[in-house]
Amino acid sequence: MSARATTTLAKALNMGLRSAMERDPKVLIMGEDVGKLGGVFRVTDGLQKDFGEQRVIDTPLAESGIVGTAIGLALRGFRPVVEIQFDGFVYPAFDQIVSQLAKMHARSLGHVRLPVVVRIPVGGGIGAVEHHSESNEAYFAHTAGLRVVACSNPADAYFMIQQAIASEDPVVFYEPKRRYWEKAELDPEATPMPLHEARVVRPGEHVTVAAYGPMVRTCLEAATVAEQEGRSLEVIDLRSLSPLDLPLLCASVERTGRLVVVHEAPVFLGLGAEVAARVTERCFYSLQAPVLRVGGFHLPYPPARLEEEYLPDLDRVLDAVDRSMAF
Amino acid sequence: MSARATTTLAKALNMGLRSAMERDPKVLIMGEDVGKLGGVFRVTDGLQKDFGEQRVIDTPLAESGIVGTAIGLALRGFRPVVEIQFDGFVYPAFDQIVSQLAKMHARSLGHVRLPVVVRIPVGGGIGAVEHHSESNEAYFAHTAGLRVVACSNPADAYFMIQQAIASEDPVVFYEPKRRYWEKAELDPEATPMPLHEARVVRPGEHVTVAAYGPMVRTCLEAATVAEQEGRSLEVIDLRSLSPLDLPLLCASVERTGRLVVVHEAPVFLGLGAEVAARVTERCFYSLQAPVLRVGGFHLPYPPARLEEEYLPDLDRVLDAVDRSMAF
Amino acid sequence: MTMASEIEGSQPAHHAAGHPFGPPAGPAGDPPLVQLLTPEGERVEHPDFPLEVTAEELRGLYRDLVLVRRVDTEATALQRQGELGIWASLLGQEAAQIGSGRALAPDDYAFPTYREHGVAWCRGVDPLNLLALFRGVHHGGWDPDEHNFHLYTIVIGDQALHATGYGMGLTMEGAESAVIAYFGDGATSQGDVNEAFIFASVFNAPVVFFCQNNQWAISEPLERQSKIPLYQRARGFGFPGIRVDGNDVLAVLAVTRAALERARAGEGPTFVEAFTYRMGAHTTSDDPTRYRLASELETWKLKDPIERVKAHLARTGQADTAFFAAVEAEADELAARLRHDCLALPDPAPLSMFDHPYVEPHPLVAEEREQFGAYLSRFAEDPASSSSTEGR
Amino acid sequence: MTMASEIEGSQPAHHAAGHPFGPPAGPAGDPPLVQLLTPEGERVEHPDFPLEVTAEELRGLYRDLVLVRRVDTEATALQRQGELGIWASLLGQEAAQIGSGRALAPDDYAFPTYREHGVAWCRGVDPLNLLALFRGVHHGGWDPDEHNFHLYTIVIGDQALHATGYGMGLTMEGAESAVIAYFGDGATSQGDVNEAFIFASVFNAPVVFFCQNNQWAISEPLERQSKIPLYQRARGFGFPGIRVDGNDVLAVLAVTRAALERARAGEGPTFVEAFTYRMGAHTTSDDPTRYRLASELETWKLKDPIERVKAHLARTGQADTAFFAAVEAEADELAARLRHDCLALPDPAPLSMFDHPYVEPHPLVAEEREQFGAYLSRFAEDPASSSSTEGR
Ligand SMILES: Cc1ncc(C[n+]2csc(CCOP(=O)(O)OP(=O)(O)O)c2C)c(N)n1
Ligand SMILES: Cc1ncc(C[n+]2csc(CCOP(=O)(O)OP(=O)(O)O)c2C)c(N)n1
Ligand SMILES: [Mg+2]
Ligand SMILES: [Mg+2]
Repeated sequence: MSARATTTLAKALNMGLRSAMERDPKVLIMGEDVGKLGGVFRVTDGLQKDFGEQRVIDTPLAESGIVGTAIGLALRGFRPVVEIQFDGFVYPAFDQIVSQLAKMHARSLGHVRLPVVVRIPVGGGIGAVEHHSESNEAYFAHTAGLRVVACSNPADAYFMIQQAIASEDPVVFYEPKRRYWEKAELDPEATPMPLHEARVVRPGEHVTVAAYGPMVRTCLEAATVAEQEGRSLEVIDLRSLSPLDLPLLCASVERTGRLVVVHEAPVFLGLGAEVAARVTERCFYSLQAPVLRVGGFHLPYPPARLEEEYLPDLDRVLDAVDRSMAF
Repeated sequence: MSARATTTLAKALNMGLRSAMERDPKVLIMGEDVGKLGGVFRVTDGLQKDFGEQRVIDTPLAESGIVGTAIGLALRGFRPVVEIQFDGFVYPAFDQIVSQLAKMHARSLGHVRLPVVVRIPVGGGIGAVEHHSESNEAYFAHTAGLRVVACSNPADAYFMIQQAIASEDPVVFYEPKRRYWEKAELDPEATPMPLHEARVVRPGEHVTVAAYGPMVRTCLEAATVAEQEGRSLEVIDLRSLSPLDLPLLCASVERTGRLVVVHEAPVFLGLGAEVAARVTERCFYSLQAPVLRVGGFHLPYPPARLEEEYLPDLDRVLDAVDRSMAF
Repeated sequence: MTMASEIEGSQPAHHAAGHPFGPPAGPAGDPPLVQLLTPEGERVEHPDFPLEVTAEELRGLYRDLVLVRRVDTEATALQRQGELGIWASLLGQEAAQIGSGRALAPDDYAFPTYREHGVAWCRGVDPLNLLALFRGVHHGGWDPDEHNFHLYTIVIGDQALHATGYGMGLTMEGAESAVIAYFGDGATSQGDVNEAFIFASVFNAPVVFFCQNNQWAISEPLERQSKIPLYQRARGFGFPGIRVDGNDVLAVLAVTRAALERARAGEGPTFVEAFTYRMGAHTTSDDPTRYRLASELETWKLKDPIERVKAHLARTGQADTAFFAAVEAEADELAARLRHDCLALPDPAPLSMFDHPYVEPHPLVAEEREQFGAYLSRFAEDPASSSSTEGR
Repeated sequence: MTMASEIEGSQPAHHAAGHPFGPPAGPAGDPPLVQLLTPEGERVEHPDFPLEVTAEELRGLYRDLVLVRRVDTEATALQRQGELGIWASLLGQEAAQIGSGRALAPDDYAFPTYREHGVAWCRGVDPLNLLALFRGVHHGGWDPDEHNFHLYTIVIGDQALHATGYGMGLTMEGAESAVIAYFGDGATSQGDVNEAFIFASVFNAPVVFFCQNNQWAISEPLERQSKIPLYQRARGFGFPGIRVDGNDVLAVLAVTRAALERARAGEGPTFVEAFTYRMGAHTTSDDPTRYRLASELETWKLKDPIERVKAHLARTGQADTAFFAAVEAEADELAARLRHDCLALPDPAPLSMFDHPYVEPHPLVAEEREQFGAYLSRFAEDPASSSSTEGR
């Protein structure tokens, strides 16, 4: 494959999965419609054809069953990568994820390892019906025993999915569904950064803006607009939601003195709450303004014709930047 | 019944349930072992005998089934009070709670109301085996469409359970299981305060300490000790976790300038994160120190022989007070 | 043929010597299928399900079938034209839905999935509501109690438990009505659906579990959900299951009526498997050429649920060309009305999303509503202050 | 008697006229029960489950039964004395556990609930591990792969899916071993257990679903979970179910062996219902006098799983009093050793709780560990700085 091709995020994930499957025969893919159909977002396109029905498994329609049997397969030495079709359908598997997947390593005093990846297409903005636009990362980030990451671009998608599969711990892997078809350069030969490190995607001076997944692009656009108004935003892609890369965040906030956290999930107990609380604790004397949060409202995700209003956008990010600067 | 009797928290709940059932024939109790046994904590003791098997229903052993059929019963006009036997067993019902119970009123544009109460004995400190000591309130507090409350004493237990049952919205009702047998005065004739208001349980000057459920008593004890050291702690019982009573919290913090939030749940994305973030935003200029949080560690709940170390106690609260004062 | 064999399947009663657990379980061949109207439009009798239908009733069913198919076609067209976000077509399942929907008494209550447009029709829900839902105007705008038709449920299987709980409530009240829970073949794998079987059986709830086995759960064929015919699932839970020709509106009507009657009589739940076929894509977002052969569709076209009724009506002289033309015209009119009304559907006002998260006041929602309102007014006053490239 | 009737139950084949769905489903009376040793200790033959046991094997089984009961009694005593937080007694279920546990080949894998102390014994897990768990020293200290015995699973039903997944893995590898999933009667109501039936059936996984129907789920009798005998659940999922006398160690051994053999031979899952009785409380925290009659226990005492083996051994001269005395002595010794070792179990070091939340380094855990370590050292240096009334 030619290096530095331009690739969609979905295709990058597909390439990453393929590469992981080629490297390790224990890697399996499981889920609803992941086989012939290649998944409703085509992330597993062609994999069943090339790796067979034993390694790319169309399962019965039961998320708890999928995660529960994936745990059993992991106990036997496999490395299952589970696809949850849409964010809103992970809840039937919540017990298996929270009570079993997250806790079994601890329960066994370290004897048992469950290198299972749960892939979740996340977030709104695609005009879908109910349950197809949820941002539920806070549930899993609050759950000790899990690691939670979110990719925001093709290159990260390609590497992070492989790193997640290679992780000996269970990983909940978020894919920004409305960015699946966005293209960017991907060099498969590049050396990836560690899975749990954040990245400054745009350096700046006045306000730090932290986001992840689908909101990274929104924040970058906001930074472009802000620049025209003479405001320099430092945009950080958190990438890892649990654990958080606090050193990088704090280093930035210590320079800028201001932080805005942006995500689609409702603000109340969303990831921004933890970022705000922790950064404030560490950087209390550096902060010129309270950490401000931009996110979804405290509402069930609204019908599609309202999602543009519901979701944080460039203007709401800039509004928060303004409010931060006003302190 | 004689007013101002001394009652355990479990008995107060029992009295509250009885009173609600007497008042409204649509109130039902459902769950595992709630009938003849009266629940493993005896909170429903005697109710089946007095109200019959149609109103106090021993269900099959399936939490999703319990909550799902409770929703159906509520659609028919009943007001089911569901008992989840232990905190760690609510997860099989997570989908029904988060995707159905929380969202149906919004989904129906207000046509459907689901006045369902989900009672959860919560927290550790009783020397139990795994899954019997979890503090999972943050999951539900993050979920828009739910109300989440936690009682800490018999009088509140008695009134709050009735208010929760009277609520037209679904309520997740937390009961501090290690406080079930603690006694206090209860005057059933008293006028209760509104369900979603917090309460200053001990006024003070130097540091505000906010807690709920089982940790309220711990914080009161800490305040007693602190007083001997010349430190005056204002202890707030949050009572309502979603929504939060911010006006009361902020009024206190504006006076004290310092806030410590205490809960058993892991700190990372625990309720304290939201309290910290929101209070900091509102009271930025009043805060002399960052909001500090005392809670469980980022670990699956440890075996019982370690829980005394794991759980926040008086000393850890005082340690946080010290750290707050040191800013 | 006795009903017991239909209910319990035709498992061999004896096993090969030396196999203590009998022969390996496998697909039990072609299980019996209750049919009252052949694909060719011939009326046949079934000993257990006698059915009297007047010519008028039959014409009424035909009209229902044609109208809901026309609604479906129009909705698909609207989606193609960008007016709906997505549409889940009922094409091929009209008889299963009209037959069961028309079996319901006014007081019975139905719990649909996202595909029960035909049942919605029978319950008097204006199809415009369904278009509005798939357009993204709301998540379910009708009052369920006005129609005894619950909201569409999208999370697979969840509604089976709601239906069961509702049925338990009916029993407690001593009400003499029944509940029908709709779900698909794929849904039978969900824990919630199986828990519903358990609760319904244990509490003897008056529930008809109506499974439209349309052979596919998106791209997954039935073999991914079960090795044996689905109606046999019920026998593991202690209540009867039966397979009916889901493309035969009369058979579905008769069997559903009987099952509802059973429920109302206090005899508990029944599982009805309507054997049918999803003739279209899973939804307008789906591409079935990736996973199934066109020839399969061709076979099923010969069993079309509408054609056979038309053939029967025509052959028996119960309807003439004028009738068929009138129904066609009514369908066109309905489609035109729906298209017009759909295009005219106003987008909900931004602040309306804050209307119904809770029944009672909620300070956080109130605060967010106020702040967002103020934020929007700033833009309204000074649109230039929006830096957004995406037009608002 | 043919096996098919045992597998499929004895539902009437015909229904009353006028009832299209047959008679209302209800308890199917007394279904057949595989038995090889009567409660009186008499050996009986079963056509489908011939079993050859040498005197030595039989004595071995007896020894297992007695020892695990003794472990159980000692654990209960330790709990009463405050040495364990709680204990879930296996009293009455020894035969179900030893019979099935001894049916396992070394490469087979078992997934227990929290009550499978007898199976743990068969898999070579030192009972001290179980005491440690219920004492609160750890949540499961053994290495599952060393014993092919998974950790205790407390969340009802979850392990059924793990067992199924493990079995799917065996199939993929072409391994010729089987998996056994233990669960109780109450657990059959959980969605996860039913999903496990579906996955196991669809993927033809080599799993034996071993249900110990001890008649109670805490205070709830079987009627709260099912209206029909539990072994019949399997037929709804397309695989065989069978009921065995769970107090008959020989019948359990023979039936489980056959089911495991079936699994290894690629014939898929089997459901075994071991019909038994929880002779003690649910756990030491439970008070069964609140919900069941003492007379029920008396009836079951007559079917005691150990007495019948002893009677058989004695009557047939396969064991003498010296043997019985030796087993008794061994049991006492084992109990004394366990008691001693249990009391000597050190509490885990506080910081050890930070050892295994994750395999790989985790900055938050590392930070919390460090901070808590520092905090503890402050107290260690200056105990007076602790204001705690609860002694540390
Ligand atoms: C819990 C859950 N998981 C996954 C989905 C995504 N999904 C929507 S429809 C569907 C297939 C449903 O198949 P079936 O039950 O046969 O109904 P049909 O669509 O064929 O009518 C899936 C997997 C969902 N809606 N809910
Ligand atoms: C999901 C879940 N819900 C509730 C419980 C509490 N609980 C522990 S044991 C038990 C009864 C189990 O009954 P059964 O399956 O028959 O097994 P037995 O205890 O009789 O061996 C219950 C309700 C639990 N452990 N897990
Ligand atoms: Mg289908
Ligand atoms: Mg039991």
